[in-house]
Amino acid sequence: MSMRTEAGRIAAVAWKDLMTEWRTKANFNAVVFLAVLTLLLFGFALGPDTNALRAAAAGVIWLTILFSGVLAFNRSYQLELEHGALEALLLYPGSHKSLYLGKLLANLAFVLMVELVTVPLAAVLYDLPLLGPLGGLALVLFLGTVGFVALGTFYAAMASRIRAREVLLPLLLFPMLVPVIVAAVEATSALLSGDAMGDAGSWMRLLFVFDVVFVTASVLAFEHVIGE
Amino acid sequence: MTASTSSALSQAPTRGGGRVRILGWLALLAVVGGQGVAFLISRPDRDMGHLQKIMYVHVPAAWCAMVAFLVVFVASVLYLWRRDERHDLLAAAAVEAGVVMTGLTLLLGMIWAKPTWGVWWTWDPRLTTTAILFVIYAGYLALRSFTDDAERRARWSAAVGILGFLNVPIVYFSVRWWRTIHQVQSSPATVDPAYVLGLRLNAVAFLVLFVYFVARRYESSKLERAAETRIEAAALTGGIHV
Amino acid sequence: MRHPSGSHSHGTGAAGAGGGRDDAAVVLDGVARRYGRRWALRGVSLRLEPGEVAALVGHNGSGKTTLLRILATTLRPTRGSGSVFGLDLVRDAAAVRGVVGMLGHSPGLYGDLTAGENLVFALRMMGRKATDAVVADALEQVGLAREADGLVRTFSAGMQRRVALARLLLRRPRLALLDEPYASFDADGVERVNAYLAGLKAEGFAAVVATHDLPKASAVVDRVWRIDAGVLTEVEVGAAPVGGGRPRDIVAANVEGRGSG
Amino acid sequence: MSDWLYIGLAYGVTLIALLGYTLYLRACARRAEALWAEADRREVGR
Repeated sequence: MSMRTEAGRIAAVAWKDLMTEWRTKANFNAVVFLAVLTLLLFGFALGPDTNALRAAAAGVIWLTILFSGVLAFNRSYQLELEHGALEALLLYPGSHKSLYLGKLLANLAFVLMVELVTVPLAAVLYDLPLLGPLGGLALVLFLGTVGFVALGTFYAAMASRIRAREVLLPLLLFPMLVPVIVAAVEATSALLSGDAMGDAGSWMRLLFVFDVVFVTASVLAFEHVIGE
Repeated sequence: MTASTSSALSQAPTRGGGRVRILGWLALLAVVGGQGVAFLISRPDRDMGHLQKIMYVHVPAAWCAMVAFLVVFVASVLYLWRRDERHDLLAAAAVEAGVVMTGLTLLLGMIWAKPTWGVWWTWDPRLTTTAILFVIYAGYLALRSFTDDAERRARWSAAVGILGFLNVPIVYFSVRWWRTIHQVQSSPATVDPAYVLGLRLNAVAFLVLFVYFVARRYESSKLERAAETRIEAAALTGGIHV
Repeated sequence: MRHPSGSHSHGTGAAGAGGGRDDAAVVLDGVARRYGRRWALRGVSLRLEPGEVAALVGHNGSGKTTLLRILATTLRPTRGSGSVFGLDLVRDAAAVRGVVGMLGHSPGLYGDLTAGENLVFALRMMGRKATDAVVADALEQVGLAREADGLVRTFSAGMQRRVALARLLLRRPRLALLDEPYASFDADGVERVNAYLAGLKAEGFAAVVATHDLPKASAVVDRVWRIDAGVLTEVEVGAAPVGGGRPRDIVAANVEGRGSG
Repeated sequence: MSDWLYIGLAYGVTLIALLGYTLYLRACARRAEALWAEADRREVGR
């Protein structure tokens, strides 16, 4: 199969997942609602003191992304399992890598859309100076989300097909995400407080390394995980 | 009388019981001896006092865990490459031993931290990395327990074993950088020759113990799989073949 | 050796399909498959020539679908080996996928896409250009020309299977695997399935049809494999008489050693 | 003085962990042996 057909197959999978998501919308709305709720609950838990809230904001934002985003991954495979679609999907000629990359793109778009709602809302609730470091923040959000979604899409391919899927996915996924959480939270919080020390850059480099390592590893290992 | 089967496990496994048993006694001897010697030759440390003795278990266990996860990585790659079930069983045996060793490392770390710093837990990079590895590989074992089909279980756990190991350096460096920003205490380094000798001695002893753990687990799961394969063969019968 | 399988040594695994290294459409050699501790297939050996359609007959849970999935490479045999048009089911699985197509028991469609979109997706996954004309033509062939823009979720079971059949038509596999193709089809649907199978035979392709409903298939079937509790119990060869009778020329009806496990 | 308490605790934990895992290994070996014996029985029964 040529690179071009594979690119077409990747696009087809991503298009199919997003189209389904767009038609139903209910899932997206529920996930956004959960994210909003989480932001509010953290606000109550951390008290009304604006300074305390602002100090914790970076961590709260990323945990909110993690907790709401993780709901998208199993669902992405649920779609394939419902009407025996996975079987048809696995029967198409060509590499199974395209299935992973297509789902990765669709999940990435999904989680980024969720962030588009939650991050501005967090800025309002926690009084964050979002507009100043906007470019840097967008880059951190993107890099962190790529790593998160890459591993989420990979582990959900296994977790969605066994009995304890709701528990097992976070159990496998969250420990692996420690570097993403640490780096993304540190970079975000540095940017929000003006990045006087210039730390954000090195954290972004770490995120980048993480993304490269795990997108590559997942692509290579996916064939062994999705097939029978 | 059975039909020959495709699995390499179908032959009666060499009951490596004798050799493994010797290894077991050797491990016991090595660990007891190593601890005894280290206990006797160690002088109270300038910073740690007698608490330093905890290090003779804590540090070798941590090293062993690293060796264990390296073995898991290599065996997992070999499995996906060759699809030989024995590599999967080896990886699983090494994960179990590794989880025991990381668990032990964590407990001893806490027991050491309490009298030293007055808290059970500090975010020391090595200790924190150990904790994360403990959870990652506990997840590996959980995944195995939820998957019935032996072949699928082997493929899936190989993938998890490989990705988990790739994460070790990334986790370590991220926690270390994170820590330097937030100024957390770290374990003091000692270069007292007696202390170093004690550590080395016990590292070797724990390595023997680790090999014993893995060998014993590997032998029993190999026997178990071989028995399952025979029972499978007994269930396969009848019908016509054209 | 209890199996009359001649030169086929039982389960030599990597050695390939024993003596079946030829251009047979399907060769299975001692294929068995286990789910957890339950054996769905317990050692099946059989052979299908190009230009032939085989009916796979048996009760629910006898292993029909498992056998089809193994031929489709979506399941690996726990034991035994097999090949499709000379391609090994395990070693050449990717190549086998280029040769086989399946009409599954469930349609394998996406409910929130339209019939047309499902076919467009299928074409793009096959690496082919998805033009409106191609899609419209495929839907026309299964009698759904006017339903192209309907969401598959809103279709009846029979309509969904027609869309799946249209996808199979687009696929043009050398080995078609059909799981209960007559279920939820009306007389017109049955006719379309049989017309498709007759067309396959004319081209020298092959098909395996798992069905409860042998009379409906009898017009196109060349051999019947009867399967029970995961083993092959009866093989009937010969052109089926038109009109729903049983195929003539029963060459083997040797049932042995069942149910000792 | 309380240092020795913690050292004792540490050795106790070590003993329990290593001994516990060894016992678990023994249980695994027993289970495998039992399964092997069952395979023997089934083949004789055929």
